[in-house]
Amino acid sequence: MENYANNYVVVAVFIVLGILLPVVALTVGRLLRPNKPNALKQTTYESGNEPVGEGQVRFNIRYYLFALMFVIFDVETVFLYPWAVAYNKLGLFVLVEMLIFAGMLLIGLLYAWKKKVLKWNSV
Amino acid sequence: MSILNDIPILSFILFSPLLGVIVLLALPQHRSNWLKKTVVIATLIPLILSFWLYAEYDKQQGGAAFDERQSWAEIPLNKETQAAGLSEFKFAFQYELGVDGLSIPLLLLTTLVSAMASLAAIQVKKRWKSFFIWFLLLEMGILGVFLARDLFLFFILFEVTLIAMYFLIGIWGYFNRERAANQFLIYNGIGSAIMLTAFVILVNTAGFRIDQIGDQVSFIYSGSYMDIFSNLSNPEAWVNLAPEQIGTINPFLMSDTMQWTLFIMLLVAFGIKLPIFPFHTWMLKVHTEAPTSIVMIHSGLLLKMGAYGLLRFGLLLFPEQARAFAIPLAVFGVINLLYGALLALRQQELKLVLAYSSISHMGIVLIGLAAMNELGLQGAVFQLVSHGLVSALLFLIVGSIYERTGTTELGELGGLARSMPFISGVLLTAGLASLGLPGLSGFVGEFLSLLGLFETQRWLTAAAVLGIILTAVYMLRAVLKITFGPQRDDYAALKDARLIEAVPMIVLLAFILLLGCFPSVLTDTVQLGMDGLLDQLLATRAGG
Amino acid sequence: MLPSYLTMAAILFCIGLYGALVKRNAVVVLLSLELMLNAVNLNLIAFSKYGVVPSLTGQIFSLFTITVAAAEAAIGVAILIALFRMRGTVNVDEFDKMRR
Amino acid sequence: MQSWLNQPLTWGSALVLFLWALVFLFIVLGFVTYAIYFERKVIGWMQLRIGPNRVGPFGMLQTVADIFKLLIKEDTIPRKADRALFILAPVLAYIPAFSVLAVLPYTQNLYFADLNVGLLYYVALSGISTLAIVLGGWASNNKYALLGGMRSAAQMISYEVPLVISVVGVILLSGSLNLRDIVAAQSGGWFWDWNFIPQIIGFIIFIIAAVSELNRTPFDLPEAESELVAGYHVEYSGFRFAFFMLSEYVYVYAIAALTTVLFLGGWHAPAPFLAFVPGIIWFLLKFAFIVFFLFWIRATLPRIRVDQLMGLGWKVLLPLSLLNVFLTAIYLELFIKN
Amino acid sequence: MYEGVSFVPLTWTDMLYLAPEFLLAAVFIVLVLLDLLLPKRITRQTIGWLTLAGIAASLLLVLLRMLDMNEGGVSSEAIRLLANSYRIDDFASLLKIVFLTGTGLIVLLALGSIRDDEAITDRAEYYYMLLPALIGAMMMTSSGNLVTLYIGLELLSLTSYVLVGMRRKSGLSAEAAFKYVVTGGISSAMILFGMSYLYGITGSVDLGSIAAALPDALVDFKALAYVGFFFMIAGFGIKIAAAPFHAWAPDVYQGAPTPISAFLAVIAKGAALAAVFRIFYSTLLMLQDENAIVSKDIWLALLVLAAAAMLVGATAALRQKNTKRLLALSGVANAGYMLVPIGISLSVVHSSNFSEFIYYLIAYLFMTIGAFAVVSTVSRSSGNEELKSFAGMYYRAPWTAAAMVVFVLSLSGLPVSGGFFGKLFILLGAANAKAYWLVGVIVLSSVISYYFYFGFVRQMFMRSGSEQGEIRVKAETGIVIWACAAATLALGLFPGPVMEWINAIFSLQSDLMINN
Repeated sequence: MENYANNYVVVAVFIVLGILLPVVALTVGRLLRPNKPNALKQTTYESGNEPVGEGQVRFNIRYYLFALMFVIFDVETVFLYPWAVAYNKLGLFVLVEMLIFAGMLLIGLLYAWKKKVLKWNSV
Repeated sequence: MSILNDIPILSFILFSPLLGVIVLLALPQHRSNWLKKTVVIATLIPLILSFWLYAEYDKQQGGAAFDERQSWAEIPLNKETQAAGLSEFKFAFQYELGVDGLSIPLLLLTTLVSAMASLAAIQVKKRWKSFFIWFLLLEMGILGVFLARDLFLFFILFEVTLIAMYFLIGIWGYFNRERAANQFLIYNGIGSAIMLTAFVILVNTAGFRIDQIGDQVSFIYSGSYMDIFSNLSNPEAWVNLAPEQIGTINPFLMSDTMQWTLFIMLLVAFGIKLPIFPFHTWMLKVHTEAPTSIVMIHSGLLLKMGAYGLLRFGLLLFPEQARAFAIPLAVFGVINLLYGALLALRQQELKLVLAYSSISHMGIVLIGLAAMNELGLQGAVFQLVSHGLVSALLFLIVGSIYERTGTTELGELGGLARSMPFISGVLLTAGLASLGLPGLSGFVGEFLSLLGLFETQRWLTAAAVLGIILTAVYMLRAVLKITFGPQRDDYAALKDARLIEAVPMIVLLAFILLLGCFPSVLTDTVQLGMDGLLDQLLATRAGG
Repeated sequence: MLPSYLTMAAILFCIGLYGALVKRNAVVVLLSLELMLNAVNLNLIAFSKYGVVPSLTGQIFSLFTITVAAAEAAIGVAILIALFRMRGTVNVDEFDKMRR
Repeated sequence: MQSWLNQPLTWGSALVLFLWALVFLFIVLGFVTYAIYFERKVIGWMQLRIGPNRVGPFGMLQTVADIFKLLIKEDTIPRKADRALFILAPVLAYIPAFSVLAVLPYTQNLYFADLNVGLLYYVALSGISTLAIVLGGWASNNKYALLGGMRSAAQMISYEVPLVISVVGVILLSGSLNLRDIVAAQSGGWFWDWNFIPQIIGFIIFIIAAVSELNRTPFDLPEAESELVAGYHVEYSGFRFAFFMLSEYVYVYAIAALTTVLFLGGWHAPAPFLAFVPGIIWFLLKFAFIVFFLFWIRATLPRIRVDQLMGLGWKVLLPLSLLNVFLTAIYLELFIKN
Repeated sequence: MYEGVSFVPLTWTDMLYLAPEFLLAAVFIVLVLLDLLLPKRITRQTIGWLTLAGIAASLLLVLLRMLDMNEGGVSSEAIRLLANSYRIDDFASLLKIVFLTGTGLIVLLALGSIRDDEAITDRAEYYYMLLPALIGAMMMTSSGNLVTLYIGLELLSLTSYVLVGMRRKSGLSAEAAFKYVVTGGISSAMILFGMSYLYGITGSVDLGSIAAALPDALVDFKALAYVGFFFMIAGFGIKIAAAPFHAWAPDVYQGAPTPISAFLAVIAKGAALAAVFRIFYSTLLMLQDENAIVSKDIWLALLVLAAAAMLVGATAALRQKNTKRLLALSGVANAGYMLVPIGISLSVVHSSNFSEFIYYLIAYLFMTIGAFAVVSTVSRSSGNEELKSFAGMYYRAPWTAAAMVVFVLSLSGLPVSGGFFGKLFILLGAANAKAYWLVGVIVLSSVISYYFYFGFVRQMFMRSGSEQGEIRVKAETGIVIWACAAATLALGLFPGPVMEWINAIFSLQSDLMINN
């Protein structure tokens, strides 16, 4: 395929369309819909009561811990994918290597498990 | 000559204090009597050995003797030297000791003053054990400085004295001991840093030796004093000797600028130790704050290290520069002499009087050096030894007085001659020796130095003589104020010297008298040690 | 093509460095670090494709960089969480309990 | 399609491409419209209700009417919201949802972009939508929205890991990230050559994780209306809300197509004697089944608790997916290689 | 478009060559699992001792390998693994021995001090986390390839971040860790940025290939090469805490647990220096003719960095009252000293840079770890880390005070100590390379440093502290202190054997230079 880059043109077209649709739709919507804001309408929804305190409250720090776990394991896949693609061309050794690699990560998971990172106390 | 040549006598002398240290470490802390005996014995051993050495030293032949050399560490500078055709190209650190006519008198002085100081040291009030350990280490350092024939060994032992002094002043000193110790450390630290820099450069430019055995050519850098001396004094020699292979390595001979720089650096480095006028403040603090035995050593020996270094490294290695610098040097000497004397005149504190007198006397040493002739140099060395004895004695007495009266203020002392006739008598004699009364050692040194300078710098000599007169004034003022005059009532009951104090006083006094009456004991040795230098100085004078 | 990539990477790197040194919010500081590392990735991949001697090595290197950056971010955030629990703030200016 | 892609690119061909993509966009929008209709209908039937039946024949215009309603409804932005981010969030949710469709192949010859890294592209872009949800939750400046957004983020990233790892087995078998190659690798003729049997563990994990990624029941905690009102889009109204909904259903489309491609043999017939039926039909059948399956479980299963959700993701699915990878690798090592 | 990248897997013999590293990794994993699975009632000191055993075994393996390679005193060719990306040569082995010994001492120190540190919650981690850091340091010494080097660097850095923050209940520790993460991150980014340019102009990450390609690359891309090298210098400057990149060091050392501060001061710094040594020597030495100016500039930059580190470290330490901050700044100055043999480059008359470097590193290892050990003992008894807590130590622990005197002398470069000879060797090297200005700077900074180093002596011997009573020294800490003091003295009295041994086995051609 000498014009492989064309495939990315297609991708670009999709992305452009992805942007265009909301833009067009929201613009059209603006022309069609009424716009009569008042203070009551613009308050934040809190089951009908007056909102109490800050809206952007502090949330449980566990979310961050999960984010950390995600970062580590998601990056693992960065290595898993090329490994998987090339696996058939490579020797037994890469399997061992990947076993070690994944094993390390599993130990990490075990560690997190034992340290109660995975335990979700109510939010 | 004798059996001394077969045994490493110099190492014995150098390490005998260390032996004492080891014994001390093994002894329990509370057995103070044992500790005291150990320290005295440990200082007596080198004393005896050094006198034996002096007796065996061939005064007719002179020059360096009893050389000892051991390799210590080596760094190959470039292992891939085949290209340069060398079989060896390395940096050698060596342990090298030796004595000559210049160092023997100072060695004797060291062992003597240390032994006497050790007697004074046993009066120390606290933490005996560690005091004695540091004391012996200090002695070892000083011995090493006079014995070392390798620049780095010299430096190491020089630093040992620095560290030991720091502890001795800082822990056992008087009220302001910490500041004194700090100032001592920083001033001398700067001095030794400059010295080290100079040494390193010196070694890298002149400290090499080329050995050729058959095809095997080895090129060795080392701190050996003799190598540096011969390379510097005969700069063309190695070029003729050197095999062709050396060409690529090309050790450059020192340029004129480099020689001057090194000379000035050495001058400053040892000038701080000496001390030369603007660098003297630390020394006053040390004199007033350090305990008696340490001041004895400091004033009697450590200042001599500065003069010795100046002589050995400044003058002997760079005679040309030294000659050219003679006048400024003499000016510094006269300034030291006059400044010390004038300030001593105004002091109300006995220790400060003596401290300034040391500055003043070191001025005489400088004057002797600056004369650049036989008389002057002999005078300088003689003055070194003499001042070593005299000031050690004076500070010993000051210590005794302070111990009894609790003060060294001139205003509070007086009439001690009545209650302490012996101490007062010794004090008077020492004072007279210090001001240069003929018949006592001080006279010879001053006389020779001034005579030497008179040959070259008449006007400066005249100014210096003024200083000598001032010396008489301040010394008599202080001594007479203490010994005679009205006595305070509470001093009437004071006891005279105990045996342990009297012994060092008498010994020191005896040597002062001996040197005063028979100066040739010392001057002969010194003269032989100086021959080489004198030849060079004269050659330079003839050439330039 | 190469110069524009390099310029872009350099700009990113500088922004990152600026952010890491100047910003007061600790999270922003950590993000700035990531920005710097991504600038490096951009460089590596640009060189790998358009460099004087194109080679795959650059891309492989950037894989490693990405991983390490992730680990670094994880550790950074973990430490920040510990610090936040202790101090209750993520303002870098307030992390000054060390005696000068 | 292939012939076009091989031609040198001109403005003309780019325009044609654009028009095709536009057509496709409308197809997708049509799918979404009727997927919603069918969802309501199917769930209605399953729960013994009738479902929408008023607007148009059999209520078929119900969704269309809803769309118009949303379009002409007033759109309020709360005063305390972060205006720029509030506006950006739904758009950001939609863009990746639509963009991932570019790489999905339908038959041997019917596809848009043929990327060598197609699967990676899908995985990478779909990750962005998490951002949009967090952003929407944060920008609303509302407690429910924020909590919903955070929950959603936690859930999506937790399940993204097993999702991504579960397809490694498929990649191992096909040795490629190109979706067409992956389908080609399943062309044994019989349905047991499709990946879902050799990769049964991966398949199950993929389905579970995919449902979770879609934030659909039983994993619809981010918008759990009984706890969090509506989760991250509680403050959204009008067409902005519609875009969140739209992207969710576009993802349904994408996931269904992807599952078909990865595990169900794409356009291949289940048996050689059925190969006369065109590939596109097979594809659509499988696709439709997956979509139906998604509706089905929504009607059947209750929502699970948040700690169960997280525990399932990290403690069960992740180790299992890694196990699957290595089982596959060992299988390949022992039986296929050499 | 791309050149073929051949894949070279490890063979079983290769694995054997890597045994020291693998062993440590295995011990690490086993210890992690043990910690997770062992019941709470079993004391975590056991894990500390196991860590120590692992390090000792690894040290033994390194020694065996080294003896094997230098049989008969002849240095054999380096062992190259994985397409020359990992090298086992005497450069690496010597440094590995240093690092392993240092870490062993640090583990001992940790064993002695941990029980009193209430702020540390994860006792086992405190020990076993040292292992990956150590592996990282070992990788850095062995790497012949920028990627391997970077991985090693990050392995070391990342674990160090965690170790610094190990005192979980202390705000200072977390703060220190955060600062370390940020500065460490900036430094890695800078190093990487520099590496990316180096890769860009030469098309390779292999040090040997870079060296080969650099002369051609310099024709067109001199500016990029400069940028690359300078970024790397800046990045490594941060890692080795050389001024002006040292600001983090005092804070981090202060907040970290004391053994970890020692680890950062010795192993982390040493590894970064080793990396600088390897990278710059392999890539720059072969430049000739008109390109030599480039290498000259870069050597000069290193020397300026060294000079700045020495002076700034020494002057900044003058005002410090906190012992750990003081030792941190002393580390800054020492980093400067160790940069000198690297920066003066080789010449016909001087090529003993490595032996100077490693001798000083060894001396630095013992004196710094020893000093930190004393600090940990004293701060344990007084509850703070102020210099004042040393007051009156002569009365409270005379022998420990004596050991501290040895360390102080060595740190300030006074005889008779390892530090003196280390500094003297470096000084002579600098003088031999005719860098007299550097000689001046070295000496000057040493003199400045007397003042603050002797501050310890002042406090210990000349002041009397508010606290009385003997300071009890834990047996483990005592072993560290005495081993370090003995080693420091021995290095000062008999520098010959060590130096000659290093010189006998190290050869520039086969042990440092990387060529394909």
